[in-house]
Amino acid sequence: MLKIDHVDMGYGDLQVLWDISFEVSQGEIVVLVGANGAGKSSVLRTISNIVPATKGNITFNGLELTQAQPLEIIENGVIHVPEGRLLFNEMSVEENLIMGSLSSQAKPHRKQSLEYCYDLFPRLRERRTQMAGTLSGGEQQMVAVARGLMAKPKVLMLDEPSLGLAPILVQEIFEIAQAVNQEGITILLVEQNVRQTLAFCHRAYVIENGRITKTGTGQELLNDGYVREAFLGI
Amino acid sequence: MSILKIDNLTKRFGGLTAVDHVSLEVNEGEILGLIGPNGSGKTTIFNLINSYYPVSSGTITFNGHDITHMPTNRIAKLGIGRTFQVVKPLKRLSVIENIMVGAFAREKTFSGARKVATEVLEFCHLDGVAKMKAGSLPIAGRKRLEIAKALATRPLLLLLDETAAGLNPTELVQAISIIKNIRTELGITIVIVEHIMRVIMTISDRIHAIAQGATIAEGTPAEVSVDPATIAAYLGSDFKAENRPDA
Amino acid sequence: METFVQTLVSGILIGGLYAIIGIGMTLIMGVLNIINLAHGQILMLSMYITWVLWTYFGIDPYIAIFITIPIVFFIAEGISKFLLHPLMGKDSILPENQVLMTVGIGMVLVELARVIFSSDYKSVQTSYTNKSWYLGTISFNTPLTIAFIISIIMTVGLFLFLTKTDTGRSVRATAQDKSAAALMGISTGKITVLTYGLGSALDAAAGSLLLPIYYLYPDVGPLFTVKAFVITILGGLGSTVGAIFGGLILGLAETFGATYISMGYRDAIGLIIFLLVLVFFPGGLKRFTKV
Amino acid sequence: MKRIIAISFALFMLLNLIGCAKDDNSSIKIGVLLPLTGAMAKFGEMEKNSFELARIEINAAGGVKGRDLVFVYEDDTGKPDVGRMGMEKLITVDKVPMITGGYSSSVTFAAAQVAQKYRVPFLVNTGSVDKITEPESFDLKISDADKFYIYRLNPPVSEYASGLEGFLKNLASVETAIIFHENTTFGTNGAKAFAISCERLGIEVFEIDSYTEGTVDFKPLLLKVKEQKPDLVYMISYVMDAALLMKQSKELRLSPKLFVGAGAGYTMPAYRENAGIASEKTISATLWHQSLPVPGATDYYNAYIAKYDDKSPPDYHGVEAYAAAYVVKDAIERAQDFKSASIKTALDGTDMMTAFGPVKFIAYDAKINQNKMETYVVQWINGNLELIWPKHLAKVEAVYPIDWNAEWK
Amino acid sequence: MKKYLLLEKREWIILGGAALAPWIFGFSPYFQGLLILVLMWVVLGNSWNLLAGYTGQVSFGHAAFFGIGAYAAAIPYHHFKISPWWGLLTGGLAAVILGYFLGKLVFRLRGPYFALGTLASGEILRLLFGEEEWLTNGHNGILYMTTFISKIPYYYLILFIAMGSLVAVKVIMKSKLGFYFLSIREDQEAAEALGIDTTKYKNIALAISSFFAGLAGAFYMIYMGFVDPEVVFALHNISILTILVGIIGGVGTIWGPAVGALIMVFIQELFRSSFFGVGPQWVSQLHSLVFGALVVVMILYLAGGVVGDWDIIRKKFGKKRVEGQG
Repeated sequence: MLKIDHVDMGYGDLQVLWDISFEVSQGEIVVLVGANGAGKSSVLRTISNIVPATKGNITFNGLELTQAQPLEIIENGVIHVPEGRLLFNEMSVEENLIMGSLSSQAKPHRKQSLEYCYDLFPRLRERRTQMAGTLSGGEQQMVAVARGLMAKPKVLMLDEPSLGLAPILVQEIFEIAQAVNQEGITILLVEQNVRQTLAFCHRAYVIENGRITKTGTGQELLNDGYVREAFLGI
Repeated sequence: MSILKIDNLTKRFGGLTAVDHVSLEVNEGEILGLIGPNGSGKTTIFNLINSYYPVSSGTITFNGHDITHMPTNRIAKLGIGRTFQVVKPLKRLSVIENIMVGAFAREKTFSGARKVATEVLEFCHLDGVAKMKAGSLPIAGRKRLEIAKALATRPLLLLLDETAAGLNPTELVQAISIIKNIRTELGITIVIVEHIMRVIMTISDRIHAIAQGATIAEGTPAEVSVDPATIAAYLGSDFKAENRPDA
Repeated sequence: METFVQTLVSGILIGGLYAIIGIGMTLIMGVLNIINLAHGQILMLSMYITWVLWTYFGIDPYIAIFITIPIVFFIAEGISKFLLHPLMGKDSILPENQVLMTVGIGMVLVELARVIFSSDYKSVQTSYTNKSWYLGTISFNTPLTIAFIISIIMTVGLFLFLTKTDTGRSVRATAQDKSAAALMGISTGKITVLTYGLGSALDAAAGSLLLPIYYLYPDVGPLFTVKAFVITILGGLGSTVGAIFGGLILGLAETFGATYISMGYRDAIGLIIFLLVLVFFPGGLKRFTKV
Repeated sequence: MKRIIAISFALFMLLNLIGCAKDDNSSIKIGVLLPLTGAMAKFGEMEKNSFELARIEINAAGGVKGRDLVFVYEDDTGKPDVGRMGMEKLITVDKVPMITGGYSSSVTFAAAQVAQKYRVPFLVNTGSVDKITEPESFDLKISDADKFYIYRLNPPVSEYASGLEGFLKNLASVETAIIFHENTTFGTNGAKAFAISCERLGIEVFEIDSYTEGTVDFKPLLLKVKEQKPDLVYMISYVMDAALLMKQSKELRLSPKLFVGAGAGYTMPAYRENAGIASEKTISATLWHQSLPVPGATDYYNAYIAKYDDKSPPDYHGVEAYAAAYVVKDAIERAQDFKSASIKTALDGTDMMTAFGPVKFIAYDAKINQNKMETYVVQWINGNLELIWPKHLAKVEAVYPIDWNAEWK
Repeated sequence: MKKYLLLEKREWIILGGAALAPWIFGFSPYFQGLLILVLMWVVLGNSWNLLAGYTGQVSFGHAAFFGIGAYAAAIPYHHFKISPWWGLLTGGLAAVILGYFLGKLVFRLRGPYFALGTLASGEILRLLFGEEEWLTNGHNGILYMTTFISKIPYYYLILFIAMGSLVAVKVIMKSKLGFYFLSIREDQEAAEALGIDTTKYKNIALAISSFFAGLAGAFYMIYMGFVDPEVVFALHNISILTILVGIIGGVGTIWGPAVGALIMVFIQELFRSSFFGVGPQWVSQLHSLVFGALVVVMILYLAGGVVGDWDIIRKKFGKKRVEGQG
């Protein structure tokens, strides 16, 4: 469904991604794992065409994303939930959610989507008029994910949703991701939290220095000596 | 002999407690690794040590001085150098000029600063790009420049914030050797924050692990990596994928 | 007591007028994050357009609002698109390059007005320009009252636009976090250009409202640019409700200062408040109003 | 860098050549310093038009000593430093033997210094601050008339209200006053001068208050009138401020015995146009009025309207310029040659009649080379500006006392 | 690029040229006057450039320092007949003192807020000096009969000050101080971490900057023999023109303000005088318009100014000329 084909990307003279190729199929949960600065987020940013690829193609259901406007990409259901949440702090929770549904294809369903999100995150319903900036970290992450869902995604790209959250909340976020996946939404997840994500994902890619170095199912990678060693450092 | 002593350090941003009663000591001449998942408060601790943020409570003592509420520049003058995770090169200045700015902290004259800068340039393998504008350096160069600037201030203690992130294997090896040299050749104490486990586990004498802003384990790398509390509370739930140089 | 009440009334009425000048600025400063030093000149431009409409076509200034606003909107869009927006990505030593650009634009506008209209004072005389109404002995200037009401209406309108429509929300979103807004599919470039046009359109409305009260000459602008800054800083960047209160506070402070301290210090009072707020209460009234 | 030097050098040389190039015997060039751009350009334009009107008349009548009179205009943009530069250019580049013009007080004074330094006669026709013709401010003494090159056609600001004094003494009985003035040289000096007049007349001045040009809301100022209830409100303002002051006075229903303006804005048609009914029955001091029984006054007024714009007829500023042109012609004609020194000598002997009134440069009080003249009082009656004082010249009876409630209906 | 007494050879040539300039061009006091004006703007431009271009603190209120310098020369004369020439000593000093207090206030602000803060400060002073008549003679201004008829003494005086400001900036930028200024401009946080007391060094930059602006103000009083708050504290005609001089010449370059001053004064004068009397009268109406348009075009295409973007200019125009010469 989503196909990344020999993509290079860089900022100015600084090349960040080198010959990245991978695929995400309908209904999958795919994880990109790697250290800070390895280029995981850059992959997502390139897919959303916030930063243009310098080489290669990205296609989604036949649509060439490297040529598409950011809004067009969103309208086609490729939704990016950014690292660090990037909420509109001086807007209410509900307004933040509404901001997720600006595209022509999501707008007509705005009411239902809101209800759907509030059902998924009952805590957000309680806080719908509260300013997003005053929420706790976990709640903010919920808003970010819910905002992504408001856009009626086919593929939801989550960038480090566990960032800075207490373990219990991390658990909750991952459960939500799985729940969303159950609804038929494909998930592309970027995480440092290897063990937990590998445990529930379908497939994973390891990114190092802007290159894909390993790939396999979650379980394969969990049992991989290289991955284990790299993570434990012993 | 402890050179830096942090006692019950706490930092609150609004309702969020970013650093929660952290106490740690750094001994003279050692390399202390500070680990923890993204957003666990490592950089915040650095920012508290050199007063970028005002401390909510607790004390920080450096070399016998209470530096808890001292302005950043005076802390730097006292001898704490630091690098930034998001590098802060002085973009429109050349590499050597960048380092000279640091060198002026101890040198009064132009020629003196230039001499110090030249030494540091060599030490950080930047001599080839001395005349280049710092803004046009590639990432590895910027990371090294970050260290070079801090070194030029002749610190007693160096706080390194993710100086290895985003480097390729060759660059990584070079960075590790520079960091090791800083201690062995210059005798500077180092506190290092790093995500690349291999790096931190190999160069650190001791490890201090935090999660959610609070200390969860402390000890030698070997101890920390087998510490049940660490594995359960930290490594267990916040499993980390690591980068490693291709051997 | 009568003096006090009359001063209060004058202050509030003039404050309403100031507010509408300030709202445009607060929008521009909030979203574009630049100081628009051409704000007063845009006001001047709209006053000339209104004046031309009245003098040559006999169109009442209050009706002319509907013509002036779109004209100024498109001119401002052009300025923003071709002169300000291209500077966004450019690396330069001074981050204030856009601000300086507005200085240049202001100079050009003033001099163009001078070439076209000469330096003569212009004004419009309508049936209501010299009218006022009374509550007891307290007088209310009619055009000022109308301006006050219209500025309240426009503020409410703008407020609704910003909070109830997607475009309005996009404007606010862009002001708060450009990269997040881009992720929502908002073309932040277009929004920035639009906002400059929108801010200038509000300025244009202010121009049309001001003309029956005041008079017009090419150098009329800077006086109001400074007032707009004061209001923006007082009310908090990007805050429409704040701008209303900022305008009222400025109007009252000036008027009371002039009545009870000295008329000569009238403008200084505004500036001193401005400086104090800037230095000691960054964020202005936004802290209390939130919007 | 070398190229820059070369280019600028070439530029300089070119400019020098241009500066020296023109010299012919068919015309006589006289410098005129006026604000032709900037905030005061309106008045500059009016004066320039009047100078041109006079020039065309003079040349049509055979010019000056057989030569065409040419005015070289220099734009001072309303700024003293530019004014000085313009002055220097007139003297050193255009090499004019005499300069006239001078609109705003500050520019005129700064420019006068240049004229004095270069010993080029400068006939001021509008700049009104007193010190312009006081030799003391040029480090000279009263006895130094032969070294003093500044002449002034118009009365100094301190005498603008002299006619008003007579009016107040004889026609209207006021005991108390408030003075409002714009905070400019002209305004502050005018206010001081009127305060002295009040002292002479035994009028108690409650308050002297200033405002900044371009104020939108004058109510704080006017509320003082409402509170203190003076008999007379004296205002020194340019035209638009004048109109706003009166409009807002009407709005506040102020009712002193008299509203008096100090010339400037209060005599201009634009004042009437903008203030509307609020201008009715207001009184103003003035230096001139087209209906004055001065030969040429009405002719000038009509000629100006015919040639330029009937929408903005000239006021005393225009006639000052017009008269200055004739004083220049007169002086040059009487001068032995076209040199500055000779023209100065001729100016000393000026004694002539102009459309502005009689002109003769005399020494009195601390001033020398000052034309002393009567000033007048006018009143807006039924939308027309009528001369009401001095009585023997007035064709219309002054309306006094005034019932403002009836006027402002 | 050999150096002789702080300056390079070609810089000495330019200064030599400047020293001879009033004699070469026909002794015309008018042109000498223009040159004096250019040099005064050079001083102001240099002063602003040190603070804004090199230290990154973009002041929109330099008229405050210029004005206070002018009044420091004028007020003692007004009250006690003390010669304004003493202003050459007191003018700079008064500006430094003002700068010290203003700095306490405005250095709390950053970026555009700093710009607004300085703008407001300048405006407040303008209003203050207009109102406090007992001290400043209010809007009447203070006048005095200038000492010399000839422009030559003034020319050399201001040439000396301009040279002084130029050399000062040059020397400072080659010293620790200059390095510190630059690092504050580039990244204030990084500078702090390198042990730089940014507040202190910003104040030093402000002190030097205000000193020269004050000196220029004092010179203005001595040369023009006239001050008035609307003139010396003018927002547009002093504060903003100072910035434009820097922008046109090149912000953060040694020779930028000098080139900018030259261009600004001559373009304005060229148009104001209708191409020195050759062109039709209406041209003079355009002097501000042309300058405004120049500013717009410069910022759009040559944001580094003539000196800063000299390489770009040379590439665009230089080649043709070389071919032509060949």
